Amino acid sequence: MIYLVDKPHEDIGLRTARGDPEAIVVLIQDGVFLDPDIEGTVYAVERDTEVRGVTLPPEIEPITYGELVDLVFETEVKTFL
Amino acid sequence: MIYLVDKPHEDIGLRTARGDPEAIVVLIQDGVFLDPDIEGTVYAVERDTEVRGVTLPPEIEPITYGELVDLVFETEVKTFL
Amino acid sequence: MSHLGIVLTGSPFDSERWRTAYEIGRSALERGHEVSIFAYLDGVYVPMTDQHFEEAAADGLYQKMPTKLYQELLDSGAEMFVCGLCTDARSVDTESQIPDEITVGLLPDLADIIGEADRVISL
Amino acid sequence: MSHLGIVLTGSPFDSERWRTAYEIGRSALERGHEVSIFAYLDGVYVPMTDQHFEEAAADGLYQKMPTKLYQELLDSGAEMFVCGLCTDARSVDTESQIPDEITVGLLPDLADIIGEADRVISL
Amino acid sequence: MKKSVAVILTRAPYGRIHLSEGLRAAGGIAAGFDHHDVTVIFAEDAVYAAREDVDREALNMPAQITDLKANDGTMLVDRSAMEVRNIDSQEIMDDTVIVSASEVTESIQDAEEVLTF
Amino acid sequence: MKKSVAVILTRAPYGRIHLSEGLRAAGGIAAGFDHHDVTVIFAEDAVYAAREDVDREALNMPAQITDLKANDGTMLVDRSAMEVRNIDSQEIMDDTVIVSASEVTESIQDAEEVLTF
Repeated sequence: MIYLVDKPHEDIGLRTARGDPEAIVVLIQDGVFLDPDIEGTVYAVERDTEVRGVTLPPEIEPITYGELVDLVFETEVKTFL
Repeated sequence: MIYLVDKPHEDIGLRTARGDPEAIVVLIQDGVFLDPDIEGTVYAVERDTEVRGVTLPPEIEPITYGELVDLVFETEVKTFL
Repeated sequence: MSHLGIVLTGSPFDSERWRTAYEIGRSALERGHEVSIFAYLDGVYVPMTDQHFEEAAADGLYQKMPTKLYQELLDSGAEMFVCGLCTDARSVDTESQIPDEITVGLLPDLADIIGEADRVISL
Repeated sequence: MSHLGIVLTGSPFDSERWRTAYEIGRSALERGHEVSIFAYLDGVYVPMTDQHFEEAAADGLYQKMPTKLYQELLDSGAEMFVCGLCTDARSVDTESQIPDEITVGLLPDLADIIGEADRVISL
Repeated sequence: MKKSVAVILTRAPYGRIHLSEGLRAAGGIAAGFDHHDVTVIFAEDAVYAAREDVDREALNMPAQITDLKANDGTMLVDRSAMEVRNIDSQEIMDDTVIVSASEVTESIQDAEEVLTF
Repeated sequence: MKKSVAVILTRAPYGRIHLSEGLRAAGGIAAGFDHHDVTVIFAEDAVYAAREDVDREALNMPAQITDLKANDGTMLVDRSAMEVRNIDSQEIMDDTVIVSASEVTESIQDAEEVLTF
């Protein structure tokens, strides 16, 4: 399942993701400033990282809006914005 | 000096007030949920506490808008809303 | 008599700042003070005419809409400006949607309020 | 082809949600999906016609105003609703300030989008 | 298609329209053609609104809650958010159910769609 | 009357108008009839906007900063807010001055009026 996580809703967003062994966390908007301590895949929206001048740690992958849309239709999505 | 403090700006608001031996802190809006650890006088806007059903601790005094206006003209005011 | 300046930046439905500005402004006017309000950013949505929201009336926050409460302030003698760049950006029609008593102004008006008021509150 | 529902609640100048909704909506349309947007609360300010803000153009976020970007979505086939109670409360004139392609709707329309869309994103 | 929907309220109740309008949306979704299963979750600062001492009239809550209940909606309160804010179980209104952090997580996981206000 | 004014920027820079418009207000206040003394303080999440790696064009900052500087406005960055966010001094733009928490406090104390964006 995908968890779209923005600040300031990271607490409930990440807490929910942690309960899911197949969690895919997508950091979005100001959420790209986060570096969540979580098992599983973590993406950050590419445009949001670029405009903020954020350098992603190696374990976080950039993702385009188009890829995000594909992902959303492949599995379910929970939004925490 | 008066420090009008609301959430989420309590950090910078209270930090500034702590540097002032004559600080008067006025908690306003969601700021009335705060119970600041600070020397000096602390007020909370009466209407904001009432509508939120907040019971003030004994060291925090309720203040009406009218009293607040009087206070503001007696000394300077810094707003952190 | 003293002069209170208020800078208002929040929209009518997203924060309480519009209501606090009203309450403080009203109290200052009742005490015979002069009040000048500069609405900036989403604050320009606050005094718009013709806001209707029966569903939220109850005894609550919107029993009197911002339209009404700010008209009361104007009728009681408050001076008010809306930032013209902000209304343009938000497609607020200052002719038809902002009360006539309000001046469509710019930042020099804010600078003047800061210079002339005895105290300024920023909401 | 799948169907994406988007619930938009933020104003054009107070958060980035309007922009994210646009980008996700555009990408979904480009991929041939169906897109339905329900603007609720301050989200109804987003698609308003005639927003102008030359001062903020630069290369920035408002180089194309929400007016323009949402018109692009509509032109590309997005379905969009604004909550009529929300426009009334905000004094948004749906006749003159909301594009004709947008339906002035109510919560049953939101309930339908939730029922019909394959996925719903809340911004 | 009937779905299960979690409506998460996250903001402090007073001075903004989100709590009242979030509840109205929840009721409207439950009352719609599909009669979706709606669970409202009072989370983060919204737990303040689940307290008995809050003036519900002043928050325009009663009509919205009546509509929600009439359509079998339920209201959960996040105990972990209460704890952070020093809110005791006795302070919480009877028409809501206090649940643990993991029950909140579960009910969000189980919902097919999530809306956040 | 000429006054000293502190303009405190508190919000994360991108996606909302507050940073750009807060700076525009600061410049406008400095340029007004009284030529107020304006100090802009990048505090809380606004410290992100004082980083070199930020795309200032995309935030519509350059024109506002030019106006502010032309009217002798200064820009301070709150070191304590940087530390909380793991932002290093080297990352901060040259046209701002990094100051300690107590210097921030002092400059707010010294200002006759405070505006918060």
